Amino acid sequence: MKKLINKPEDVVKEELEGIAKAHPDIVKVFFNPNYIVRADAPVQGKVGIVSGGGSGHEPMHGGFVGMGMLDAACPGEVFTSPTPDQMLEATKAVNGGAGVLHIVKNYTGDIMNFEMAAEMAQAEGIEVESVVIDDDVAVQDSLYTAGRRGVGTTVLAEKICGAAAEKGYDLKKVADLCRRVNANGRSMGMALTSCTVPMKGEPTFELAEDEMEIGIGIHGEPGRERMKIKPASEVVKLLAEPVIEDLPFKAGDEVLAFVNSMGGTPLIELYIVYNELAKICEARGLKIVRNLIGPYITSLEMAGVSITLLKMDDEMKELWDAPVKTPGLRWGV
Amino acid sequence: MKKLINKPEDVVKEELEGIAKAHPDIVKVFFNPNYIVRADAPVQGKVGIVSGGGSGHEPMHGGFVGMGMLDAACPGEVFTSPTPDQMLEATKAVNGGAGVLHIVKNYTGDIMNFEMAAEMAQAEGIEVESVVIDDDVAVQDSLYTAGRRGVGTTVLAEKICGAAAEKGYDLKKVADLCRRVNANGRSMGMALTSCTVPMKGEPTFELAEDEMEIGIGIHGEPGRERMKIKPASEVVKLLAEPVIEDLPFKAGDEVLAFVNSMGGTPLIELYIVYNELAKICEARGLKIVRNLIGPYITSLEMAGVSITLLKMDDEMKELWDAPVKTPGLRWGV
Amino acid sequence: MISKDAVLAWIRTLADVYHENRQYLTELDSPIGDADHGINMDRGFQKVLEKLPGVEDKDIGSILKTVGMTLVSTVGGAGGPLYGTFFMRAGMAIDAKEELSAEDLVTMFQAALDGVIQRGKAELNDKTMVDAITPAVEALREAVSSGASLSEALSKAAAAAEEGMKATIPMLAKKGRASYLGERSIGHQDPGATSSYLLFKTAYETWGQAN
Amino acid sequence: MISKDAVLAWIRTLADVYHENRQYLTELDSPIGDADHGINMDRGFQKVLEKLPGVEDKDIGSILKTVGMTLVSTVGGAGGPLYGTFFMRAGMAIDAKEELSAEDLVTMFQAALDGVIQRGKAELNDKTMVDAITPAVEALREAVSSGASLSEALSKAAAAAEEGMKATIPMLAKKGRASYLGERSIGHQDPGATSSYLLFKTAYETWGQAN
Ligand SMILES: Nc1ncnc2c1ncn2[C@@H]1O[C@H](COP(=O)(O)OP(=O)(O)O)[C@@H](O)[C@H]1O
Ligand SMILES: Nc1ncnc2c1ncn2[C@@H]1O[C@H](COP(=O)(O)OP(=O)(O)O)[C@@H](O)[C@H]1O
Ligand SMILES: [Mg+2]
Ligand SMILES: [Mg+2]
Ligand SMILES: [Mg+2]
Ligand SMILES: [Mg+2]
Repeated sequence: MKKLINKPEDVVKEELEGIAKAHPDIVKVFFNPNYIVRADAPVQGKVGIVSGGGSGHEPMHGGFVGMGMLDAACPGEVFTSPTPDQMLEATKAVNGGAGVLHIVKNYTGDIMNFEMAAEMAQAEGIEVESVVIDDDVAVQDSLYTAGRRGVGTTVLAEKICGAAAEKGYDLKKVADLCRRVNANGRSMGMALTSCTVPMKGEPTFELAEDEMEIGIGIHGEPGRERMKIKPASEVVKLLAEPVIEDLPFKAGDEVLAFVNSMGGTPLIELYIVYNELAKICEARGLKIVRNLIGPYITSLEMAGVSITLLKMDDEMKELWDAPVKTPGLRWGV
Repeated sequence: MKKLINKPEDVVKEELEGIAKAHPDIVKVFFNPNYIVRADAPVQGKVGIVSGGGSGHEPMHGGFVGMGMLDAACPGEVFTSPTPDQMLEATKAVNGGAGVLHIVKNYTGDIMNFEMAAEMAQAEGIEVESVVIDDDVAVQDSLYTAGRRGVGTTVLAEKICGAAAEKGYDLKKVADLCRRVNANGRSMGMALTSCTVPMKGEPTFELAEDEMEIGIGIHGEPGRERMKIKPASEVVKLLAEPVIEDLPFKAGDEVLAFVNSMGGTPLIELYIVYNELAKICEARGLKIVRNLIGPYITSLEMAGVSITLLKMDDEMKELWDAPVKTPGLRWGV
Repeated sequence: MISKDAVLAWIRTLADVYHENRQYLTELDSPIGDADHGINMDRGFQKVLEKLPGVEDKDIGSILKTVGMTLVSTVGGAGGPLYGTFFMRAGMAIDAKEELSAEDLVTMFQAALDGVIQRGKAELNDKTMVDAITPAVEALREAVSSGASLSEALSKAAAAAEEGMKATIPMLAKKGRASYLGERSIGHQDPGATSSYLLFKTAYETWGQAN
Repeated sequence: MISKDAVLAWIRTLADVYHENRQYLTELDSPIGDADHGINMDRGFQKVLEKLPGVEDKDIGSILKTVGMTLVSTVGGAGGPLYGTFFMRAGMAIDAKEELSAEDLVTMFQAALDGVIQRGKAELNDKTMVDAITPAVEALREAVSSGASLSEALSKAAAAAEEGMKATIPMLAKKGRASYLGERSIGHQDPGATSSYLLFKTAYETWGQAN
């Protein structure tokens, strides 16, 4: 294992120390339990937005705390859902009296831990709404299973709902908007290499020099199918088509196109992927009206990409464009 | 070689197509010769700033074109300096009548190609100043050699000088400022893995599973020394101490600390590195007044980091904080 | 009867067992999960070891509830709420007791299982820890009600847990992270079912041998 | 005398030679450079091949200047300006000629070398292409002035270039990318000196054998 870390068991703690030192103007970091809140939390009268999940997906979620996006993030151990006590403390810290939205990615652990936290927060008199993001079309959806994973759409939901809360939307409106974003977003990812969980010290899976894995999750979960590597044009087709057909996205739709690095894939390749994605969207009559290109929801140092399309309406566009000031996403301010 | 590309020889062309499609609001991309200019170029009466270099360092330089930073960037083939015709066209395209600054990283190829371009531009009546960035302390400096490489300080110089030009500084003042930034910036990098040049198809060098290379360049150039991997705290010491001692940075100095990913190292590790760097700076009495953390001057998918410290004065701080709107760096607008 | 000391010994041994099996459980969690189950269980039980001295003189119910709460706040993932609930419900079920009869054990583990099912909503054959815990509790109840010795009853529970664990191999996962894999989850042993088997095995080894 | 066709043949063969040696030159550029010298030279000369038909009926000077300008605008890196200058100066030195004498060759290559030195400011023993070109031009001049046949003179130039190229192995680089390596540049053959050797070797093989 080759990583710029000290002891594997200290990775999350030291990362948080780094964040605390780097961005005191934007966030405050708390330890034991670990959570990150906006420097000016709680914002009185504003709906608070809390998200969280395992670490290893940076900048998500901690890097999205700040004006116009999240009020707090709860980082778990690497790839391990955080615990209810973190979420409870974060929820209390950002409650400005207008209630708190939990944005939860659809993983059994995240769901159960956030559920326990919401119960506890409600017991303390804080109004909590939870929205589950489940946008990964690589996974078969079904009532009888855990359903789809939450991936790229989470970032977009956090930005859009963060702007809505900043604008004064009430809890129910922010939660409904979040569900609408989730209902209109679809993602799929692939890996060229595995990631290595620091505490495990070895790659989660092995891919031969000429293999890739399609439909991968963001925790090194195996994907839909392993196959020989292909040119970017074909890889993008393998990702984009299931995404487009699932919603389905239709000619004339306005979309946000999000090309995400899994951590080890550099920007030069992301632009090549974006170029292919733009061609496919054009051929299908989808109009890309916004985009996001970079490493925003990563899987440690995994090489690979994910593609997310979000069908946008005017409200979402306006909220997407609204000012945001976080360590990981910033504009307009 | 595992990359999300189509044909190796099309990498730069398709990357540029992707950039053109992704950011039409910020940049215009020209082909044959290849260069990227601000969408609103030339800005009349403003000093134009042009940089360039081999591709494979994204977002540098193309990702730094836009309001408050570069007016144009000339991307060469991967790791290969661009050619004078690109630079000449870019220089003409951004000349708003106040002259053009060429920010050149100190590599023989870049120097010679920019020199030829400057001669040609001057022959066409455009006033051109050139500033060479040579901040890499891993390389022994000497009058009799090619001197030091230009690395991380380039990004900082582009931001600061871009803001100065935007504010109306004249050509000589922008160039002097650029020299001052270069004189006050020092960098050093390291690699955990090699990068693979697409056209070569194989890693430039081989590192064993337990080895790292200290003092690496941004083109896969071998470094100062190969050694066993060490904890982040020691690695950061190996980078930061030569950087600090070279200027030298002294107790009480205000610095910008820039922790850069070489492309394959994810943000979680960068924050651990930043945490260590902040400790060292604190122990030495250096005051980190600004920071930049992320993949800004990369070496394809190489895993590793570089550290840059820039001694800042009030003017630099103000210019650093000024609004910038580029695909790769954005705030205040 | 199982003394409070025996309960404490079980928990301490369990911490050792999860520590020893950290890598093994994590490996099981690699092909069909995210390679952390052993790490998570170990982190949680090491924290439990730290917390134990502070509650040793309380009753068994309080001790088990503390174990559960500690797991909830240190394990994370799916394992944290599930095993946390397991021990909290176990503790609530036997309340202020200072020693446990065989019947108490049945009540306790049944309550623990009910908690896991309520929290995780998994059914039998979903390829989860429920597939190991359910047969273990059933075997325990049957053995106890048919008058078997505690040792025999625990031995049967452990054996049933082991069988349940192995039975997860051919299953197609319906819950948890493995379910994302669909058909590709088949052929792998469920890590959570394995940690549950270890829990019953350790109970047998700690309580059964002595009784 | 060397006809214009022979000059064109030299350039075309050179394009083939650089294409064949693309990987080799790139490998040489890996330990002490950035692994692109062969790729760069090949890209440049393939473009030259495309451009040649348009200037074939011009004089030799114009043809060489076109080669130089094409290299400048397609090779990039250090190789582009250096080989670009090499060919532009070569073309300027012999101007509008339609064939070249042995003396013209000396003049031409000397001018090319001067251009390279002026552009790159390298001295002998800096471990660059100058270390191959300089002895080649000297050997050529000496052979020509001592009345050797063109074939013999070119053979000597190629041999001197080869020796100069090999002599770069133990050198410590002072210019170009290899200089960043300091002591670690020792023990590696310079890629630019190698491409320069190939240039003279190809001149001998194209012009020498026939004459
Ligand atoms: N809904 C559920 N009900 C019961 N057990 C579950 C459920 N989901 C997952 N599990 C169990 O949890 C185990 C995985 O635990 P762990 O690796 O700690 O959590 P995570 O999957 O969040 O990484 C699985 O092997 C399975 O036995
Ligand atoms: N200043 C210089 N003068 C003469 N030749 C040089 C100089 N700098 C570099 N070279 C030559 O250029 C070669 C490298 O060319 P190339 O790989 O194309 O460029 P780059 O180093 O920019 O990648 C070196 O092997 C060396 O022979
Ligand atoms: Mg997990
Ligand atoms: Mg080069
Ligand atoms: Mg797991
Ligand atoms: Mg080179």
